[in-house]
Amino acid sequence: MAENLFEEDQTSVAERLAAEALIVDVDGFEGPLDLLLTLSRTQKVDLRKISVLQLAKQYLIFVEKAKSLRLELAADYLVMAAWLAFLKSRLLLPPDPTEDGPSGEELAAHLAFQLERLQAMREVAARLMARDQLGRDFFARGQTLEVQRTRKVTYTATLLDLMQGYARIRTRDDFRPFVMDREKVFTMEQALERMRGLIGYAGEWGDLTSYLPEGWSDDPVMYRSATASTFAASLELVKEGHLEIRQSTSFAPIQMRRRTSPRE
Amino acid sequence: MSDADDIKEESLFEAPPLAEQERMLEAILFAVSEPITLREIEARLPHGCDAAEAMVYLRKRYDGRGVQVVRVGDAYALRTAVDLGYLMQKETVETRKLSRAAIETLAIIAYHQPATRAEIEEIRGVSVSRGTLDQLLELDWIRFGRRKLTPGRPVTFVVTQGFLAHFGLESPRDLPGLKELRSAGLLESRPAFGALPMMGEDEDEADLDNVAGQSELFED
Amino acid sequence: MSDADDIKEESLFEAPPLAEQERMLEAILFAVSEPITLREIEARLPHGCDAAEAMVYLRKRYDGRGVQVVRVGDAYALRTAVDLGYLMQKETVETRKLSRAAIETLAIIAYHQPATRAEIEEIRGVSVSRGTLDQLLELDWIRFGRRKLTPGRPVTFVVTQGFLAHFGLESPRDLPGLKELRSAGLLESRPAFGALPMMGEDEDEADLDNVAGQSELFED
Repeated sequence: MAENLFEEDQTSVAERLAAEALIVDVDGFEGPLDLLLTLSRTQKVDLRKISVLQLAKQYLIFVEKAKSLRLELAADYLVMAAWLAFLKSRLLLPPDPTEDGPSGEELAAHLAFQLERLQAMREVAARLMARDQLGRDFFARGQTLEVQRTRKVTYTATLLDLMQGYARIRTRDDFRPFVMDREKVFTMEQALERMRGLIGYAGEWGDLTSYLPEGWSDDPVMYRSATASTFAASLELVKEGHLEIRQSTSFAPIQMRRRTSPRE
Repeated sequence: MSDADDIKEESLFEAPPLAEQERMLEAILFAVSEPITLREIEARLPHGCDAAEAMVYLRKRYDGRGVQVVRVGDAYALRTAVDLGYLMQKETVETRKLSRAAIETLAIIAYHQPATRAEIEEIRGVSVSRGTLDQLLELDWIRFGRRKLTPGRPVTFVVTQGFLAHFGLESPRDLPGLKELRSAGLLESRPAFGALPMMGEDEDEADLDNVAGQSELFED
Repeated sequence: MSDADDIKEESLFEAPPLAEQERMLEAILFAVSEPITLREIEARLPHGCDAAEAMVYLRKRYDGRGVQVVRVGDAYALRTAVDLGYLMQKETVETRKLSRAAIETLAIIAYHQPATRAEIEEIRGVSVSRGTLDQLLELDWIRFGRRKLTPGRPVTFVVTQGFLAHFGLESPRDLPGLKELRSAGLLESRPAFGALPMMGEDEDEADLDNVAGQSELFED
């Protein structure tokens, strides 16, 4: 760090640099405390034995100089100047017993402490940065992370899920193949199923319409579908030899009954 | 350049002791991000080092350790010992329920195997998405069975050993039957229909689809 | 459970021999690259392993090698030996040069932690720009600590494990010159009886800012 250089014994160089810094690098100071710290170096003494009075004078001279050079000083430099002027007067005048608050010496001691602390922090900061650093002086393993973070998704299903799934399909209320999944169509398969269940009781001739499923007679479309499929199913059952079917004339009602004797 | 100069140069760059070379080699192998060749290592080492020789010692030193010097082509790298790889895996297992479509499809295959896609669709009453079958195949719960000897020679699906193992079954025959399902209260209302009406054309259609899509994969 | 069962169960979970535990530890340290605590290591090791004991042996084994087991806070990591850093020029990461303000702020936080923004400003004599703290936070060298139990409940900053790892410190106690600073009384916060005027308003402002912005995060 630059400050450390100033503490070496090449004082002439340091002084010259410091003097230059005062004028040229006004903006380079990190605030009034930093400036005070730099100024204090010209006293070449332990910061604890620093003459705050002298420092205050130096600071005020600096501010005057800056003014004469028409350098714009930030407000906090001016505030510090005012405070130091106040401190200077306190240090020079005998203490007023009626006045409250810390004495000029106490204020000066605290300022000295602050300067010493700032100086100390700069030194340790420099020591810290001079340490061996990761990625510069020592190195972590170069290869990318070997730890695999695998996210594994497992799908589970229990036997119960499986059986319930199957049961759900097999007991679906109106189970029909999806191609026939139309509300108003009574399929021949359905009719056949229904007829098979009914023909056992059809000992007497009965009208085809009496075999239509319930609820299918009101809507004409449904009626037509149910009639057609029931008729087709009847023909199928006739073909299989389970049923006899007759019609007296064209457009007369179609009647059917269970076949009791084998066909000739 | 004279002989004297040569000698002087050599002595100036005297190689560090082998033990030190081995340390250097170790540090380099550790820090580099890629496997590194002996030539590259030597370029980093002080003049006069013998990377090959140091490597012999280093490999010996790591012999049987948790970290190994492995050869990758003509380069070297440090790797964790293969048998300890399991320590490095941080697995987060996420368990998801199988979708309803997948469960039903699986159930149909289990109860009806070998089952064609068309048959599954017929029973479920909706078409089976490719993803569902893929998922079941991936889970190793179903596999392709023999092609059916029906027109189109559709592929069939059967359940696997993995399926049986997962569901704790000894054989597909151990699947509870409809009667048992019913008595267990799993089947509610109505009795199952007898024969399922098969839709001839549809099956063919779906099969043709299958054949077209998978013929390269499953023709046997 | 019978006694016989107990014995069987115990033998099932018997820890691997210490030499094997050391191997495992070595592999884990090698693989993770970030410092890892004994607790985290033990979570990866088989049941019954003693990571602390294995660590003692492993550190001994790496003593003087090109790669070292270093301690970072309460964690451990493998790092190349410091004296061999020059071999790794290619691996050197060019870090953005920190501003003087950032370096000083970092040092103040490290030596005074937990440190409030107002404290940092008091020590440096200038207000801390938001960017400085942001940069240090981004580097993961500082983090927010607990709020101070002083009026305004200002947030504090502390250094991180990443800071320790980067500067090769085992703990914040190992900061260079810490003892001297402490014995010189330079780490005490002395009441500043309005000594330096410029702080007052600025400080309050900064605190209010903090409280407003981060109250959700750090209120405890």
